[in-house]
Amino acid sequence: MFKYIKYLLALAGAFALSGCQYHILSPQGWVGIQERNLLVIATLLMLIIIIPVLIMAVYFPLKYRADRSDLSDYDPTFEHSNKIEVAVWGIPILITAALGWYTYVYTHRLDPYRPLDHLQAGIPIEVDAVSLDWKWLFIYPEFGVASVNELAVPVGRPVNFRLTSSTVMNTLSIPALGGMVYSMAGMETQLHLVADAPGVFPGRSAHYSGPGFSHMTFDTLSMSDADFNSWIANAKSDGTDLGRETYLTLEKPSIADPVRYFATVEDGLFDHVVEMCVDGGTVCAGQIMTQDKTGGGGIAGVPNAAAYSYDSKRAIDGFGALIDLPTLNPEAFYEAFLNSPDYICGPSARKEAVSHVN
Amino acid sequence: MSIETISPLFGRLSLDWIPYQEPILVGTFAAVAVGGFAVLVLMTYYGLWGSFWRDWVTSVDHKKIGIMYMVLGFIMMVRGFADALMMRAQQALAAGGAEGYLPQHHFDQVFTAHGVIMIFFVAMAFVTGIMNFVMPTQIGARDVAFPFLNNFSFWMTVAGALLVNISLFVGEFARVGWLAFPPLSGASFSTGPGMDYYLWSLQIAGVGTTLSGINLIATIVKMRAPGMKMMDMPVFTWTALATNVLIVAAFPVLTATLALLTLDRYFGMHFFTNDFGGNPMMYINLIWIWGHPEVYILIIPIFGVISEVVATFSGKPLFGYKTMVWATACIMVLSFIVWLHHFFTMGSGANVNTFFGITTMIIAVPTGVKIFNWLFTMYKGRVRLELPMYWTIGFLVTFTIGGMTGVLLAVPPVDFQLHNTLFLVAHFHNVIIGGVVFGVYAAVTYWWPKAFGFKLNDTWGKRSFWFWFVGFYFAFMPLYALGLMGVTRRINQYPDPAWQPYFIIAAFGAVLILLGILSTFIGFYVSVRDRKALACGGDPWNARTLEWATQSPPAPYNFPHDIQVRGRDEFWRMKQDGFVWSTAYQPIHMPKGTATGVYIAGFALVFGFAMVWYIWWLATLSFVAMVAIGIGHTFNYNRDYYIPAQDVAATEAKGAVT
Amino acid sequence: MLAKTHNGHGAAKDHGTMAQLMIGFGLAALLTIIPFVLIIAEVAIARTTLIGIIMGLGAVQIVVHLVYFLHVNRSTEQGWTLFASIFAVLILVIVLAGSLWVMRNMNENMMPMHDMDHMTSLQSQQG
Amino acid sequence: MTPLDSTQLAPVMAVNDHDHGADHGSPTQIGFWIYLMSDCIIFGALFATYAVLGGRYAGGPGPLDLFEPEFVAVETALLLFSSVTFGLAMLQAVKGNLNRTLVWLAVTGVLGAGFIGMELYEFRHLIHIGAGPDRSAFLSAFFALVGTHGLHVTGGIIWLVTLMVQIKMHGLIDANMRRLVTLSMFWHFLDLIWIGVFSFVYLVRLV
Repeated sequence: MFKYIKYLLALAGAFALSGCQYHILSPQGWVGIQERNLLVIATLLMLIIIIPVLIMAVYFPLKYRADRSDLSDYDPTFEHSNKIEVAVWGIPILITAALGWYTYVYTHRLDPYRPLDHLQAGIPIEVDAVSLDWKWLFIYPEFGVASVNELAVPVGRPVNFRLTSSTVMNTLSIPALGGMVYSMAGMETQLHLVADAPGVFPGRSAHYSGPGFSHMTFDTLSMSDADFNSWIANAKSDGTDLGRETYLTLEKPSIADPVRYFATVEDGLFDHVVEMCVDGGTVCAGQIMTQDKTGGGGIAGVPNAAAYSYDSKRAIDGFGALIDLPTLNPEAFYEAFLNSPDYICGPSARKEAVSHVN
Repeated sequence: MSIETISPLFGRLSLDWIPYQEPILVGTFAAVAVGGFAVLVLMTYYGLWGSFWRDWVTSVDHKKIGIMYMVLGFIMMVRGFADALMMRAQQALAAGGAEGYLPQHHFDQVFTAHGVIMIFFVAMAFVTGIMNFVMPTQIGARDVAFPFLNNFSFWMTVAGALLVNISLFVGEFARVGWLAFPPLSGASFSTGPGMDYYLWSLQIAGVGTTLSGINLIATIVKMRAPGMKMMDMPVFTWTALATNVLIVAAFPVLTATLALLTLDRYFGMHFFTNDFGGNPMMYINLIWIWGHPEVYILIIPIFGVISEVVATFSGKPLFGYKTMVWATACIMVLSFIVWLHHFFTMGSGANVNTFFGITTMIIAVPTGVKIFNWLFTMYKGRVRLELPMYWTIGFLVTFTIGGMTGVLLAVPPVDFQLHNTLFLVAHFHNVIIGGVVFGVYAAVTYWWPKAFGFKLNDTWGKRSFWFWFVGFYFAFMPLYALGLMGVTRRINQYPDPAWQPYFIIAAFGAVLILLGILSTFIGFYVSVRDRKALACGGDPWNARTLEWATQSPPAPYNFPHDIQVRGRDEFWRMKQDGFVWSTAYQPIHMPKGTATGVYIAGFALVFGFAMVWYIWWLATLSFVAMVAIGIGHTFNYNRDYYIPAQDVAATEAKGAVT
Repeated sequence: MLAKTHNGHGAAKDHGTMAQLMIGFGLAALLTIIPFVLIIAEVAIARTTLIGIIMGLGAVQIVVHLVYFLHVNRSTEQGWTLFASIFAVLILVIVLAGSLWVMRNMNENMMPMHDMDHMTSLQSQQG
Repeated sequence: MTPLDSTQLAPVMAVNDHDHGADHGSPTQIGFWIYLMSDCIIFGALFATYAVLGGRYAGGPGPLDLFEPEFVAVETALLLFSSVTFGLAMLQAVKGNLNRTLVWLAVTGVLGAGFIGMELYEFRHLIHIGAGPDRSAFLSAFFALVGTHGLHVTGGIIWLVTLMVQIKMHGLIDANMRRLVTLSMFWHFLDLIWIGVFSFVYLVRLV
């Protein structure tokens, strides 16, 4: 008997040790706390109905067993009751309405795109995060430094994240601080978090992204302003330069990269990453959008395909190593175009109409 | 492996793709080969090939097809569960920097295969099988509306399942998660044949699923016994109708979406690529337009099963029949306007998120109403705690908890924290195991006597239940806890050793579930062995609906005569009126069996394999063969026959003995 | 014998009449010609109005086809055909409108920043 | 005699036909209609994709560079006429007029083939000038949507030819009439989808 208790105690100890790990239940930032509160509210609201259901689900079959001594309450005609109908529709509707109200309020309050200015917590700090294969790059545009697989934030100051990805989708997730948002190539998502206490909080990609996914973790160092400044200073003194060339090397797939720092970051690097045009050979997404609004590049743009290609240069095999895919052959397109001017559904005089459309 | 050369004869298939250097796979292959060979030998020894071909493979009898779907479901469940055990073992080992025993490359295939198999080839096979077996007999029909199509649908599902399993030994499976989000699943980031296995197996199986959905709707609409009005239909038939409407409305979206991804991969198109204006978010949007109704496709028929079981074993009509029907209809329509709750964290605005969050909560209302109706069916009843009721009560308890955690995830800010964590994994296993699997077990134990003429062994049945029930809580409650710590799904290894105890408990739960599955199979074996002692008549449970008016097992034509239906729970009324079948039999018009479905599905399998490996000549040939056999089939006008009256009389006389 | 078999065919009443076919053809032709003429002749109508007209005429023509060629009405197959069609339209509307709404919302949230001024100016035009 | 002996047992069938459902009719028509609705949703997904991606040219050509309304008008006319000729074939079939039925079906098939020919010409031309489906998301969506419709029409033509052979072999018997009705539903349905295509894919983009 005691033997088992010993094991139970050991087990309980293990759980108690990990008690501090329940980041979602004991978050360290305003956003996380709000989300936790909503989690608790929603759970309590639902328990109003869940608990009676669980009790009835066990109690009814036992109470109304066929072999009970007194069968006088058996009523085979009991198949409808307006009172019960009203209750079983009404109560869930009321609870849903209440939950819906909280959802509305909290979803707007905790919109990841919404800056945390209303907290008046301090001057926000900007962080541009890029999910690379398979590591995180954090750029601090105000300080001109960057880090890989380590995020430092000053306690009490809101952090305005801009997120993007170099190839596949990932999610920036720091459970101790609050919710997550996807990072996607060619797109810029945003996330606003704040840390209320110093500490080291685990962060990771929460969206499966390929061979190196399990190692896409990083430490979030929440520290005082002074410590933060010295972290920045350390990055400045310790790090190398992050230009476009360095970025393109860094971007290449690698797994379980160590923490490293960059003392300088080329201006506009993050924007070029978002627009998928860090290597000068491709057209930036913003330009493509403008071009799309004016009706595209026309037939004359056909041969420029290579300048719009992005994914195929980053093709990987099943283990995460870069491989070559057959490249586009724009010259062939071009020749075909030159050799067949006699098309009937090709460009007409209507091309001029583009200008009056816009 | 680098990009391979493509030979005209074998495409990109080469010996490098046979994983003979991986001991786990070689062992599995050996086991499958030995087992398969043993089956072949035994079947030859007992001379079963002829009757196997005639009575099962080429049969268009909805009952046999239903049973074959169940067999497929159980076999694939073993495969999918093996994947689950491997994952649980890996995660229990790989803590604090330890690597575990499964390399990432293999682990990623395992979790993808687990999800794909469990949803498409286990859960779908189970619910389709139950609907196939039960629904036509519940409405007093002799078969489904299009019996040949039914056989064809089944074999297409089998072809899809086989293609997934071939990937185990020839090449690899996808490493993308069960919904294969691009760009990861696109041409650049999923090179190799794995992703193509995924696409073609789901497309092939999807054809079967869609056709089966059309077939069963037409059956309900056109084949009901004379006099059976819509509001006289048993609730299971109603849920089957709702399910198949969902299948027919949702699966086309999956077909289109996967086809577009296929075009991306095979023709270099740009629907879901990062470059050339493609938009991966559109894939996620489209796949969840299918994906959310899909989970209701799985659970709605189970609602019907539970309704039948609760009513029968409580000795009462179902409480609130009309409410039940309307709640089902509400769920059916609502399930189409909630899909965005699967990607709240993709960055939609607050208004969009709120809208989809609230619509999701609204679905909980009719679902809750259903649960109350089952509870009030038991209220003032005479509840017999037979095996199906065990599973039903297990369902009520577990599914309710799963529903609660589901509503939590429907609240966008909460989802921001819990999305893609193990909390999510625990939630959907909570509703799929607690809902679908327990419901399927309730259905199997309930209708087994109808299908085979004898009850299932009670002892092993209860062992199976308790192992599953307890095992489930051991396996998934730790995952909820881990989710609340923010642990992400699909990780192969993790740095924090504090998580390990939870993973070990979860692995222990998986072992308990393994014992539950073993008990199930032992139970099947013991029951078949003792079938004489367990034999029962046509109506062992004192049930209420028409399927129990036939013999057990039902004759090929189901009912010797048409039944004039006068209202709900017709069989209950017939019993009270002292109904006996007239012996003035007439010839019965029945469809003939055909091998066309098997042939087409066989070539579909070859076609899928050839496409996966870029063996263009074989793909062309097999595609032409499929079309040619299909057209050839339309030249056969001789598709039905009559069972002579004396044969009907003989069958009925024999059935009356048991 | 032939006459017998097809007279016995239950659905014969649904195959329509010459009059129906010709009315359907006339309407469909008209509804097709108008939008094509509008485009080919480059009629000077505001862009959004023109789009509205084309889509509207297309929708009307779909109804014409359903009624005159496909004979969908409340009596065919006891209204099941009509019910199935309405349900399909409902799903189509959900899929199309929902996808456009969702995708538009995300695109607006995520397109590269320095184009936002362009996007907002577009929005203000619509709003 | 043809292998259709079962039809001679019609009196027995009336009592004990396996189609003894709620209204004693064949389920083929409603079943096929349900199939068409599901097909419609496939097109719905493709239309949605075109709506979302149709404006992304990736520096390549757009609708104004590629689409000719006159060309589409001819395609549309072919398909609309084929719908009418199928209607005429149906009317002849109901009258029991086998040869005229076959003639109208043949005309329908030729019109349909003409449509497919034009579409293939357009596709070939587009690919030839480099505006193939791999050039931009817009072109991918265009090719997928219009191509799917074209594949359906091709399937319809194959079915049409098959059915003509079967009508020739067995006459306008019940089974063939059922097939004719379903094929006519399919054919009209494809015309209906084309309305969406020419309005939404071509004309609106040329505004």
